[in-house]
Amino acid sequence: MTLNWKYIGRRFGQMLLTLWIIATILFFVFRLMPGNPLTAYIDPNFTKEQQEILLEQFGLDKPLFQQYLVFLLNLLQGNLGTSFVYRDDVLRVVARVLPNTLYLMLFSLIIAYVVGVLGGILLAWLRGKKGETVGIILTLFTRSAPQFWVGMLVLAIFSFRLGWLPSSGTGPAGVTYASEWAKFTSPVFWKYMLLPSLTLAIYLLGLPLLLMRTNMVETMEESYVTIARMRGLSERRVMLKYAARNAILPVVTAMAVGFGYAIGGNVVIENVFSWPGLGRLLVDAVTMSDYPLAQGAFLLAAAIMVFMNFVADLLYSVLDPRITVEDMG
Amino acid sequence: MIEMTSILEFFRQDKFALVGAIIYILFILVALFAPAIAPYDPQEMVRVDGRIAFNREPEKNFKLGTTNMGRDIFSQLIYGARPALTVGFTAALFVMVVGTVVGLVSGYFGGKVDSLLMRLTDVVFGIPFDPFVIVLVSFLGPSIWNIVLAMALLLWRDTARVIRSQVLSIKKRAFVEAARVSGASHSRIIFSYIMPNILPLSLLYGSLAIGWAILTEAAVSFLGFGDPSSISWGYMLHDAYVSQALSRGAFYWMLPPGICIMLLVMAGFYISRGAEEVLQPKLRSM
Amino acid sequence: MSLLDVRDMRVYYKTKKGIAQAVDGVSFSVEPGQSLGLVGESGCGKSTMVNGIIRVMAKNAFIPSGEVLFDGQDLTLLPEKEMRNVRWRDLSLIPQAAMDSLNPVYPVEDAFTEVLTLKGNMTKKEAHARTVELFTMVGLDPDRLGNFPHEYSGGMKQRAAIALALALEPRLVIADEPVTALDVIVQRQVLNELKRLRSELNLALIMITHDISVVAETCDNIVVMYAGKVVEKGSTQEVLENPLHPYTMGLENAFPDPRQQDKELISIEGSPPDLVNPPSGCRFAPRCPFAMERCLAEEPPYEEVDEEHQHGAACFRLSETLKLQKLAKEVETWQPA
Amino acid sequence: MSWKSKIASSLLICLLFLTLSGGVIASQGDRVIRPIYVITRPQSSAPDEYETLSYLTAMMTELGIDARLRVVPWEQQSDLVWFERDRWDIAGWQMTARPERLDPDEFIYNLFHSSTTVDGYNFIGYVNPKYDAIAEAQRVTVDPEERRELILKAQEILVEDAVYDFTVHPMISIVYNTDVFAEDSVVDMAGMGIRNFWTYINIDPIGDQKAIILNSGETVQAINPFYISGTVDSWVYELIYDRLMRMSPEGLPEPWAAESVEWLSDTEVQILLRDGMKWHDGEPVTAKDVKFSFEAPMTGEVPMYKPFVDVISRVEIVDDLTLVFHLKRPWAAFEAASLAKINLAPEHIWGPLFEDLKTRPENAESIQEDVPIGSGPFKFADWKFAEEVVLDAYADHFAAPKVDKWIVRFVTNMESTLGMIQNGELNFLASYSGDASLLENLVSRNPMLSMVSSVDLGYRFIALNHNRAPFSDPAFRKALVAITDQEFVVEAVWKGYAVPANSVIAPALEFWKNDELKWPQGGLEQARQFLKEAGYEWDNKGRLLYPSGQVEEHTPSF
Amino acid sequence: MAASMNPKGEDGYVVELRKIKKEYPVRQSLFRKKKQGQCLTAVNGVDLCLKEGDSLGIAGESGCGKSTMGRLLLKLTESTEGEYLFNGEDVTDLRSKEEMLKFRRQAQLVFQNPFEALNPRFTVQRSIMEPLTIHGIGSSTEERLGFVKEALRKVNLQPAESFLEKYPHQMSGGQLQRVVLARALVLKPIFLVADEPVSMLDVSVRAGVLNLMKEIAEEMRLTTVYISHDLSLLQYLCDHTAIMYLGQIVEYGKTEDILTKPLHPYSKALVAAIPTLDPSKRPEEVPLSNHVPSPVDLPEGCLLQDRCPYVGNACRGSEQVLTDVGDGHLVRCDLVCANNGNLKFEGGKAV
Repeated sequence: MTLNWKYIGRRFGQMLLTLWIIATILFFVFRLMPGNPLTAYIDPNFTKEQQEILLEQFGLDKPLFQQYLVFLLNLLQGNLGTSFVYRDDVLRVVARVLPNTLYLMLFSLIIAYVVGVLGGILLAWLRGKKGETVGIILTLFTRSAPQFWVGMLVLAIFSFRLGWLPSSGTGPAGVTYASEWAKFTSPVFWKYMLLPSLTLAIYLLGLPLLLMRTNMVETMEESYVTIARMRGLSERRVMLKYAARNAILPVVTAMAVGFGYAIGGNVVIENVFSWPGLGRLLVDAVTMSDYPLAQGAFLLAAAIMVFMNFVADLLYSVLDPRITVEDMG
Repeated sequence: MIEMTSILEFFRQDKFALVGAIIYILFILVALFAPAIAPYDPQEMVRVDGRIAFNREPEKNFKLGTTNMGRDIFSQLIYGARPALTVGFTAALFVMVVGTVVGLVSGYFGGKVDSLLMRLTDVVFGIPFDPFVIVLVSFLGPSIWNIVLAMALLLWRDTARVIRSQVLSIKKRAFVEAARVSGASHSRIIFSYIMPNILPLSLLYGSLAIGWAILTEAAVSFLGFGDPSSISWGYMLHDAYVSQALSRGAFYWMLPPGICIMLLVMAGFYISRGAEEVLQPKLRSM
Repeated sequence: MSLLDVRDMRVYYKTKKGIAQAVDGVSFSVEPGQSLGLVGESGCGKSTMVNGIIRVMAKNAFIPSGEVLFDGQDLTLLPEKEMRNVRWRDLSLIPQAAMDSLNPVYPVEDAFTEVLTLKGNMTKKEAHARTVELFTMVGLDPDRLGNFPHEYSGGMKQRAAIALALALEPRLVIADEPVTALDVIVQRQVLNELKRLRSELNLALIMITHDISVVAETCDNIVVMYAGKVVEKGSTQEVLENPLHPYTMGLENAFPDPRQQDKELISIEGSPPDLVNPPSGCRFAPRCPFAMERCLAEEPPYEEVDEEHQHGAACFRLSETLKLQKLAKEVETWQPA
Repeated sequence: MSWKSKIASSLLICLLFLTLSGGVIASQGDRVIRPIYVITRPQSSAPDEYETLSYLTAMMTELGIDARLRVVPWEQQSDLVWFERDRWDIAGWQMTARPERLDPDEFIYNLFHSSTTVDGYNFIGYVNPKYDAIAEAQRVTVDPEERRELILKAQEILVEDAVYDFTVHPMISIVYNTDVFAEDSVVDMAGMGIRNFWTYINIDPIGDQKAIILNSGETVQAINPFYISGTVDSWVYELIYDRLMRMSPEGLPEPWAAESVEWLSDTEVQILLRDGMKWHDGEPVTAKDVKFSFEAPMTGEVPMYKPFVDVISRVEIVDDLTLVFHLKRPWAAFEAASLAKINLAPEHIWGPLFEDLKTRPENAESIQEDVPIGSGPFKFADWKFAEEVVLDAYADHFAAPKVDKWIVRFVTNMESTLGMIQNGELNFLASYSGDASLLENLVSRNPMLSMVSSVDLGYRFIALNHNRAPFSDPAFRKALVAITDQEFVVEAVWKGYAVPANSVIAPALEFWKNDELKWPQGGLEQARQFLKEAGYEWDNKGRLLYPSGQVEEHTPSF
Repeated sequence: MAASMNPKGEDGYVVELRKIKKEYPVRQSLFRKKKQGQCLTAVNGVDLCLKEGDSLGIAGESGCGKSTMGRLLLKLTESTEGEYLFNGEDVTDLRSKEEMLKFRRQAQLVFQNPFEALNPRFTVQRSIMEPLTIHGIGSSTEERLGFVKEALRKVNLQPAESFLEKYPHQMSGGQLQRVVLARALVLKPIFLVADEPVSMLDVSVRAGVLNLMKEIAEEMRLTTVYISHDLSLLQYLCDHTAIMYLGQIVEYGKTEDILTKPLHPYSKALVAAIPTLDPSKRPEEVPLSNHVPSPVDLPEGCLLQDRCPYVGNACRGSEQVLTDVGDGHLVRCDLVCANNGNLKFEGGKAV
């Protein structure tokens, strides 16, 4: 048994192709946006020449196709262009907020998936009892409530009424973390992250929970589970090692894909909690017509999504020895 | 295609689905008869004794109070069912139709068509949804139709994948093979043999999409990209947020639209949950 | 004392339509070292009964009455915790779906290690040695211990299942359709293996199958079930050569035999009764060509006619056996009226 | 594979055209006035504008005009208004307060002089030679009293012509924590509220907390003395960088880094620098630095500041602390718009940077120092992207602040800010666009909070496009002004936290403000009167018609 | 030279396969075994000829390619190589819809699993009428209904009217299989393939279906192919039987001959393994080892070489050829041919 590099290679190639197509669509979508991209930045007092200098500076004076080629070439070199607003390299701007988004995502996903998987097992175990119905209703509540709405209520209660947790940002005013690592390991940072990530986790919780429950109910019907029981193994062992271990496979995939989803989907949470992350940056960039930045942030989110899809595929075949490549579509 | 009796049977058997259906029906009725139920025009700044009634708390004339611009919240809530249902149902329809067609064609014909469509699905899977909606809406202008469009362009992806794998398995089933042996044409096989069997599944995804659409509309509205010309619940929440209903303690403004969204989204989940049990007869026997 | 003595066992299911009497008053016993074939068509309740004996049942199944005496101890009364100790140590199972009986995400050895360490109190090292021994015993290559179940062929999985059933040297093994899903050549090999091991280890075996030829080749005794009831039992040879119950006769007629080329295949028309509302008399009566009015109204009791072979049946026309046997060979007899 | 993207993009283009062309129904060539599109930003970004214009739309409908409210994002709105000056009809707009706008020149000249109709601030296309003459005259009239007469006259003409449909001057309401700061240590600057430079250096911490923590809804984009970026950015660089003069709390330019500013003639100004000033890195501030700071924008590498130094012909260094500015022509607003506007930047840092820029396509705006060095009362400490900017007090400054730190936090959630000022996460609520009555309520509930409301220098108005009939007709414009019920807007939209506006000059600028303006009011009745007098009629369906002889020449546009 | 089953190149066959081969691409996996071919050979150069009224049984273990054979015969899957003549016409590559419809009308299938073979949403009437509608047989619904009832009567589902409105889930396995048969017969085909027609049915009802099929095939002079892993069933149904192993026919002859005196070592083992009610009559067992080669990695020479107790060096080198050992009995084993069909195994050694 060796790793099938040919397959991984092909899959990787597909990933790049997908990214390229997304980049292309993005490029044209942003170029076709109504409105002069420089409106917000060209002071009306500028002379025609000054405006032209600016256009030239951003490479907007060239024909569209040529711009596209330049864009692709730059992309290959990891150059996403210059932000109109920040007058800075897009990648650098994005890199400043990306860790925050990743922390938030990661933390809330972990909470959501740990609680979700355990909850799913519990509900499957309670199948047919009252507790199951109550559990499902509660879960569906968390999944149906608009995120920002929950966020606002959570803020109002925990931050402003009870004053337990801070309401915005990644740290108290004027406090600087010495390094990204220092930030990550600081309890203060975690205190700031708790509210937004819990809000996000509440929303994310539903999917793994319900998925896990359904899978559990299904795998509990599998003969190897019944037979494990016949072997006189304890109920806990049967539930965890047999039913849950198999039922968790699609949940793990869902998590990898969910991570990709969440990276783009956290715009709302980041805005409610004034969290300096990718989603907020993207919304700001769109509102301010900073299309190189919007494009860059979008592309990065897409790249993470595509990559996580790729990881999900690989992960699945690692976790489930039965799976073949064709099964993964 | 699906017998009326079996639908009734389905709702009779699954209490969740029944509750879901009742919620849907209630909201549809509310939407249809909104002008009859709502005491005021939702856009009207209501005057009391010649003065605009701002920020009224719930009282006899204003069952849920008024907004900071003196609009009747109850009336807005009633009218809000319209865009919510419109967005929900049209988006779900698109998601269902596009997803089902792509999945069906891809799974049934296989080969190059399949790989092409699946690559396309990969591409669509690579596009982050919320940002895409925001870009599209800021690009095409804030309108519920553009939100629907964004959903139609992206959200068929899950449906397509699931339908495809379902078609792949149905395609291999003996009765489809039997139809081929009988000489049935592709269209006959698709419409008489495969479609009826995947339709419940696409309906399931459709009902999930209703929830998605409503939540998306709300989120986009919240971020300020919403359609101000139609008073949806998402818009109401946004309005409440911008107008600081929370700081004002106006829970009568902040809560009802959120609860309505939750109920409607949940109704979709309820129905799909019921459908899930029906689609997996293995579970039903227990 | 019998090793296993099942007395008037009943297992019912709660269904939407009502209560299905899947196993309804079944009695039989197995002596140490003896092999018993439990024969019947799908839905006759044979698997349900096994599940009832080992007490791992579907959630909607229950045992309204009956005794399962294992070594004199009534398993139906045992608390779940003690029952868990009985499972596999004293009484193990070669499952019907051996193909799917192993956890797909763990290597095959894992199931052995688990059983041997948890139920057999062995160390990991001992467990491994024992597993290798078991593998060799059933004719599997110990090199493949680390493979995943899906990498095994059907025959290999079945052998592994047998090895696993024997791991703790139980006194009774229940084999539920152990060869049904296998190709004939492999089937033959597995049956031979089972036979050999049984005599080597002096195991008691209950073989559950719909295929009487499998029983004919492996079992000392046979129990024929129909619609949740025992219709006939006795030593295998006696039952096959001298069937007492019309159902047994019909079953033999329907079974093709390549060594009897001139034999005409005859089927039993009709289908088994609905177990929620079973017929009030003999459950086979609606399909039985020899049914009398009494058969439809009254339930025939089980009667032993040959004490030596413990051969008996539940039929009102036991006295006419010879006549019936003759008639049963005729195609016309089984034609629907 | 690129066909896919082609299809995707062409699909989007098609959709775009469908959307845009949706509402276009030609109605040219008859007397019925075309459907008028009223453009506003979304409620989320500008709730007041949205509400005001939706009100106006309703009133116009009453008047027999087919008015339609169109909500567009800010970029599209500004793009349309600025770059397609013959395509729109009515748009909501606003002018915001900036210290340099304390001098009337920018509003009087830039907004309405005919020379700025093409690509300047006069996007409404107002052309009136009589007005042009006055606007030009006030620029070169250095004598304040004389200039005042001109400004008053200019305001009168603007009212007569109903150039804008003014709505209100909003109130700036700012809350601060009196447990942290001494109550009388904030400075209410004319037209700017207490959120201003003077407050920051004067505010007196009396508790344990020595930092002023304020909020902003926007993030800081750049900290660069040669780049005018976002609003919050200007708060930051106003503090880091000194200027020769600053607008005083009363709204007049007064010497700041300059010890004295002396007009040698109408075109010569002599500056004497304060002695002993130091950059944040310890280097002394010299006349050379000042000369550099004013000459850099002339090079073209600093496009945004160029207009403010255009009038300077040369800067002459007399000695280390003395310079003379030679102007090309007299400019009444020179002190406010140039001396109080240009940031002083150290030549020893920026000189080499500018040398470097000569060889690169970028300009000075793209430079971001890791630690910006200025000479102002605060020095740069930290910038957490999209989260906060921290400045430390510069103790060596001649006007050293009383607080230790100045911290601006970027809080997107406005609702949150109210909670934050209560729970102490903020101690100075600098930026609040919501309902001011809530602030009042907040303050009344929290004894440690105090609120100061002041009338804004800036104003809100409804821009009417003079390039297109019927808005080219002053009578028509007056009718619109008449139906814009300012009291209603103040009450309903602003909840009382605004005052009606009738001029580009805010009431706060008592010296320049014309108090005797007769602003048309009177509602629908008066509006109909105006229209009838000008020859407009109504058809039997109640639709407004142009005066006879005039037909619709424009297509509805958006 | 490979023995063809139509050595004289005669005409007049209903079905004629020439060197039919079917390969499937190999599924890829993230982890792969070191040695692996690119494709799986399911059917490996099969020749087959059937005249009107012929009935052939194809037997073999699972994975031997017998089901693929059935699918190839019905053109449910396309062959990779080889030719297929149906009624003298080349149907290897049917392009036009009309030709395909014509073929479909004449070649029909009885499925393994009757519970699956009927559309669960169709009534019996609709299921059987469907082929008539597709082929435009009968001018009116009444006329078609007549055909449907006729077909039901033919498969002994009587009274036909009582079954018309039933759904599959309301019927028993035996009844369903009859409906499936009726559906196949309603088109009056000339060629019928039955893939494990009774394996899903209860033993007690199998005989009925088998007898019915046999009767009908004789009555309608159908050319039939029965596919089964159970040789004992084939003896009731087929004149001739072909034993398949790893995609090849290893032995072909009269069913009786094959059951009583199988020649090929594999056939011997297969026949010997058939369970019987009377174990004392069991023939001598042939101990095949378990080393079944992977169909993606077939050995050169005889495909049974790794399992066969008689294997010699010659078997490993050269490809075995299907050879007539007299009386139309074909065997693919050089050893058997060389020893005139006498191969014996005693005490662990081939004699």
